[in-house]
Amino acid sequence: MKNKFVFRNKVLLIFFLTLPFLLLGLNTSSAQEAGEVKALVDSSAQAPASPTDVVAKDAPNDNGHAIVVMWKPSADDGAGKNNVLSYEILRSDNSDTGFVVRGMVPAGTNQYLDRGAREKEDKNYFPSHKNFYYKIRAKSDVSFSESKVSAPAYAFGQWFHTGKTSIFLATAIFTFFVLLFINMAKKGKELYVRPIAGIDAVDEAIGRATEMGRPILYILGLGSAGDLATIASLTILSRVAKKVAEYQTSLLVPVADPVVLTVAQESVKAGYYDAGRPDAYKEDSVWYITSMQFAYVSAVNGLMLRERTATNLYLGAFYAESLLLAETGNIAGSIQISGTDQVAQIPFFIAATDYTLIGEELYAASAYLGREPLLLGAIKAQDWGKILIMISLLLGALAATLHFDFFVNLFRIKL
Amino acid sequence: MRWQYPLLIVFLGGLFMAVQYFVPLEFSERIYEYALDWIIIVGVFTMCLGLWSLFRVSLAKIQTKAPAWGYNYITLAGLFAMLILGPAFGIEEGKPFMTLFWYIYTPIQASMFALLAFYIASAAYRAFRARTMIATILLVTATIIMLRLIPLGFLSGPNQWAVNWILTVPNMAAKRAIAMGIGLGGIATALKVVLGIERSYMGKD
Amino acid sequence: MGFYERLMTLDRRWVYLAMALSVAIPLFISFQVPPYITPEVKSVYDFVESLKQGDRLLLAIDYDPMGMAELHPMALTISRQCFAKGVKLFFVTLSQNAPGMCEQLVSKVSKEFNKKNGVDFVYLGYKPYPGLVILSMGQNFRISFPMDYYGTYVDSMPIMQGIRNYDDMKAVIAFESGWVADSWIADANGRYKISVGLGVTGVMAADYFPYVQSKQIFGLIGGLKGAAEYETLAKAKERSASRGMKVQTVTHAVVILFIIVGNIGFFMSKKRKGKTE
Amino acid sequence: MDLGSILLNGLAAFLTLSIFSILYKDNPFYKFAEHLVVGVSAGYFAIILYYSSFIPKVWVPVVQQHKFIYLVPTILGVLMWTRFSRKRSWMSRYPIAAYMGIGMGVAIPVTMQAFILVPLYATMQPMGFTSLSLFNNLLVAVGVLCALVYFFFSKEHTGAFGGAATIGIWILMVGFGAGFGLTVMGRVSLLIERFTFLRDYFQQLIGLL
Repeated sequence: MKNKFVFRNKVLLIFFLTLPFLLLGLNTSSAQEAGEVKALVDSSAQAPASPTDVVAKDAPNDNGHAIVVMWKPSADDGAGKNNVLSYEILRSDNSDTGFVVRGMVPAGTNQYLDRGAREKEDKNYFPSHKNFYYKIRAKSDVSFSESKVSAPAYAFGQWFHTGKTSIFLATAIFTFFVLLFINMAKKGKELYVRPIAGIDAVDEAIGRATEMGRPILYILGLGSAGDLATIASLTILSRVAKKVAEYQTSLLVPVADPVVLTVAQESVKAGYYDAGRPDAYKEDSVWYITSMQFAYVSAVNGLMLRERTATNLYLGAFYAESLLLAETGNIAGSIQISGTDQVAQIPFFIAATDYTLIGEELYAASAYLGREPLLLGAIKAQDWGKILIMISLLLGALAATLHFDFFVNLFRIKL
Repeated sequence: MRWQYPLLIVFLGGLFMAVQYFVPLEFSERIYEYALDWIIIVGVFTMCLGLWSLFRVSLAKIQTKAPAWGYNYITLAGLFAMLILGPAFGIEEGKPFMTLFWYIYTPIQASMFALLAFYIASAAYRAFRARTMIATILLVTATIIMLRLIPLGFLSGPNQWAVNWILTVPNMAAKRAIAMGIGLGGIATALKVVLGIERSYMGKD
Repeated sequence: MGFYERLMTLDRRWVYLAMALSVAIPLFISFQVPPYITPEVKSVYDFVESLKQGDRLLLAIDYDPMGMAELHPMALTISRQCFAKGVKLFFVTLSQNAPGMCEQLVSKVSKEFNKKNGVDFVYLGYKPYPGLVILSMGQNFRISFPMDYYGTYVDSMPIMQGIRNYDDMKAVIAFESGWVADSWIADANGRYKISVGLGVTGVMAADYFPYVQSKQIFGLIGGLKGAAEYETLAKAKERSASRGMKVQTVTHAVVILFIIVGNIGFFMSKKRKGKTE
Repeated sequence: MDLGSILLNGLAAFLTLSIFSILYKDNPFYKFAEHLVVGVSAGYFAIILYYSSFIPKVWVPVVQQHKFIYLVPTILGVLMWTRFSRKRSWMSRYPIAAYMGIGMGVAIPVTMQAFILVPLYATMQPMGFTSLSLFNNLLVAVGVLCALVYFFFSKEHTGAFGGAATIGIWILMVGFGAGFGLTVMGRVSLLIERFTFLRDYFQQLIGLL
C-alpha cells in the first residue's frame, strides 16, 4: 500500500511537471496513430533523450511464453522540451534488424510484459527458449528516439507459482490437520460435537413421514457432481437413505444433473445396503427430470403438491429456486430442512423452512448423522482451521494498523 | 479390483489436480485443460442415462396411473419433439427447435421466476414475527433495507445511512465469516473424498 | 378464532392478491410517488444546475446493456438537462459493449434539442484499457481519441478547439456498472483532480457511498431509486425510472405492511393469552 | 403483427397465466405447463449438449483430427453406459472416480484461495477509534471473529465463548436480513416484466379486433 502511494506521488509530480509543456507542444493528432507517421518523416529534430538500461528477462510464474522488459525512462519523460508521451516496445530475434512493435505504454511507465500465445498456429505465438532482443522507443508528439538493444533473453516456464505460496502453505497446513485428527479419531479418541438443531430434526422428520405414511423428498440442488455442496449432500443422502430403509418409508430423489443422477443412485443404494436391506432399493426412486433450472423446479413443485410429501430436505447448491421450493413445500404442509453453501439463498431458506443448516453446518451434517469417528475427526480439523484463521486475522489486523505490511502481505495472493 | 482401482484413481486424480494448480508450466496447463475435457465428455455420455431415466419414469407413471399420469404424455411429446426437431431442421435461430424454446421454455421460465415476487411477500409475512431475538434481528434488518425505497420524509436520510452501514459493516462481516466456514467445510469434504474416507457416492456391493 | 389470530394466519392468497394489485395498479393508473431526495443525488443535480451556457462536461457512458435499466434513465436525464442549459457535452465510453448503445443515446438526445455534432457535443467513442484511457485523457484527449466515434478528426471540430484535457472540463459524470468506477476515482480524480460524479447500479451503491464522505466524488446516483430521484429533481418529461420505482415503492410498502400486520397479530394474541391465563 | 407471431405470443401468454394459476391452487393448466416444459427443456438441453460438447470434444478430435488421446475420456464416457446393465454397472465407477478425482482436486486450492485467503486478506485493514472508517474496519473484524465462533462445532457454546457465538449469530442474521431486503426489488422487476408482457400482448390483441 505504502509503496504504491509513493509511486503515485511520483507519477503525479511527473504529470504536473509535464502539463505546461503539453499545453505548448500538443496541437494535433494522437501519439499512437498520426504520431507514427510524422515521426518517420522527422526523426532527428527535437528527438527526446533515449531510454536507457533496457533489461529483458523471463516473466515469472508463467507457462514460458512471456518476457518482461524494464528500462530507465528517457530524461525527457516528465521534463525537458521534448517531452515523452509514450514508449513503444520493439522486439526482434536478431540484435540488428527485424524489430517489430510489440506494445505501447504511456509515459511514466518503466516496464512492459510482452506476452504471447502458446499455440504455434496462433498469430501472436511466442516461442519458449528462444533468444529475443528488445529496444524501447520514446516518442514525443513529433519525434522519437530509440534505446540501445538489450541483451538477449528467452522465455521459459516455472515449476512453482510463487504468488500462490500462501495458498499452498494454507492448504498444506489444513490437510495436515485433517490427517492428524482423522488419525486421532481412528485411535478411538472421543470427540465432542455440539448439537445442531437442523441435524437433530432429520431423524424426527423421517419418523414423522413414517407415521404419516407419506414419502420423503430429497433435493440435491442444482450443483454438478463436482460441487462440494453436492458431495456433502450426497453423504447426507446416504445416511438418510439408511434410516429410510430402516423405517421402511419411501424416498423421492428427483435430480437436475445426469452425473448427479448416477452418484445419487449409488449413495441411496449404499444407504439401503448399510441398513441391511439392499433388496428394498428401487432404482426409480432417484430419477432425472431436466437440467434447466425453472423447468426442474416447476416439476418438483408439482410433485410436492401431488404426492403430499411429509418431509422435504433441500441440501446442496441452490440458486433463485430456493424460495420457490420452500414456499411450495410450506403450502403442502411438509416439514422442511434446508442447507446450502449459497450465501444469497440462506435468507430465504431461513424464512420459509423449519430448519436451516447455515454454510459450514451443511458440511458438518454428514459427519453428525453418521457419527462415524473418521468424519468427526474432519470436523475437529475444521475447528482448528478456524482457530488458525482467527489468530491470523488478529495478527494481520494488528499488523495493518501498525503498518507492518510485510506480515499482511504474507496472505496476499499475486496471480 | 471393483473398489481399489477406482479409489486409487480418485486419490491420484485429486492429488495431481491439486498440485497442478501451483505449477504454471505449459504441460501442466495443457493437462488441466485436458482434464476439464474429461469431465465434460463423461457428462455428455451420462446425458443418455438422464434421458432414459426421465423417459422410464414418465412411462412408469402412465402405466401405474400415478397422480396426474395423463400429463406424462405431454412430457414425452415435448421431449421427442425437441430431440427430433433439433437434428432434423437444425438449431439455428428461427428454426422450429428454437421457436419452441423461445415460446415455451422462456415464458415459463420467466413466469416461474416472477412467482418469487409473490412468494417473497408471503414468506416475509409468515416468517418475520418477533418471536425470538434472532427472528427480530432478521425482520428489523430486512425492514430497514426495504424502507430505503419508501419516502419517509426526514427519516429517509438516517435510513439511507443505516442501509449503507448495514451493507458495508455487519453484512460484510457475515458474508466473510460464512465464506471462510464454507471454505473449511468444503476443503475438508474434498479431502475426505480424495482420501477415500467418504465414498458412499460409489455405492456398495 | 379471534381477530388478531386471524391477522396472524391470513390465507397466503390474500398476500398474493395484494402483490398482484400493487404491481398491476401502478402499471395501469398513472400517479406519482415523490421519492425522498438523498443529498448525494441532490449534489449531482445542483452541480449540473450550476453549469452555465458554454460550460463543458465530460459524460462517461461505461455501462453494458445489463446495467441499462438502471443507468440509462440517469444518462438520459442528465444529458437533456445539460443540453437545455446550453452546456457542451463530451461523451466517451469505456465499456466494449456500450458504443452502439451510447450512440443511440447521443443521437436521440441531440436530435431532441437540435444540437450539432462537433459544435455542441462530441462523441469520442470507445477505446480499450479503461485505466490507460482515463490516464491519457488527463494529458490530452487526443492521445486516445484523435478521431471521434464517426471517424472525424477532432481537430477539425469547433468544439475541440483549445480543448486539451480534464482541465478544460467542469467535471466528469461517469455512469458505471463495474470496476471502471474505481479508475475514475483513483486516476481521474486522484491524479488529475477533476471533479468526479458517479451514477452506479443499485448493488454497487453501498460500496461507493464512502467516496462521497471522503469527497473523492462530489455526488452519487445509485440504482433505479437514484435515477428516479434525479428525474424528480430535474422535472423530467420522460420518467422511465420513476415509473419502475413507483411500482417498487408500492410493493415494498405492501410487504412491510404485511410484516407489521403479522406482528400486530402476534403481539396482541400473545397479550390476550397472557390475560386469560 | 402477423398471425404466426399472434399465435406464438398467445401461447407464451397462455403459458404465463398457466404458471401463475398455481398461486390459487394446483390445477390442470399448471400441470399442462409443467409437464410440457419438463419435456421441452430436457430435449433442448440434450440437443444443445450434443452440439456444444459432443461434436467439439469427441467427434472432431477423435474422428476428424485423429487426436486419439481423446479416446481415453470417450471410453470412460461409454463406460457410464454399463449402468444400463445391472451386472456390469460396477464398471461405471471408473468414470465416476475420474470425475470426482479431477473435480475435488481442482476444488481444493481454488476454495482455499477464494473462500478463505481472499476474505481473510480483505479483513486485515488498519483499525482504530479516530475515524469512522477505521472504526468500521474494527467492527468488521470483530464481526468476522464472532461469526466464526458461532461455527465452532467441537466446543460447547457457554460462557464468554457462548456470548461471542451469540453475537456471531446475530451478525449472521443481520447479513441474512439485508440479503432478503435487497432481493425484493429484483424479484418485483421480474414480475413487472411479465405483467408488461401480458398487458402489451392483450393491448395488441384488442387493437386488432
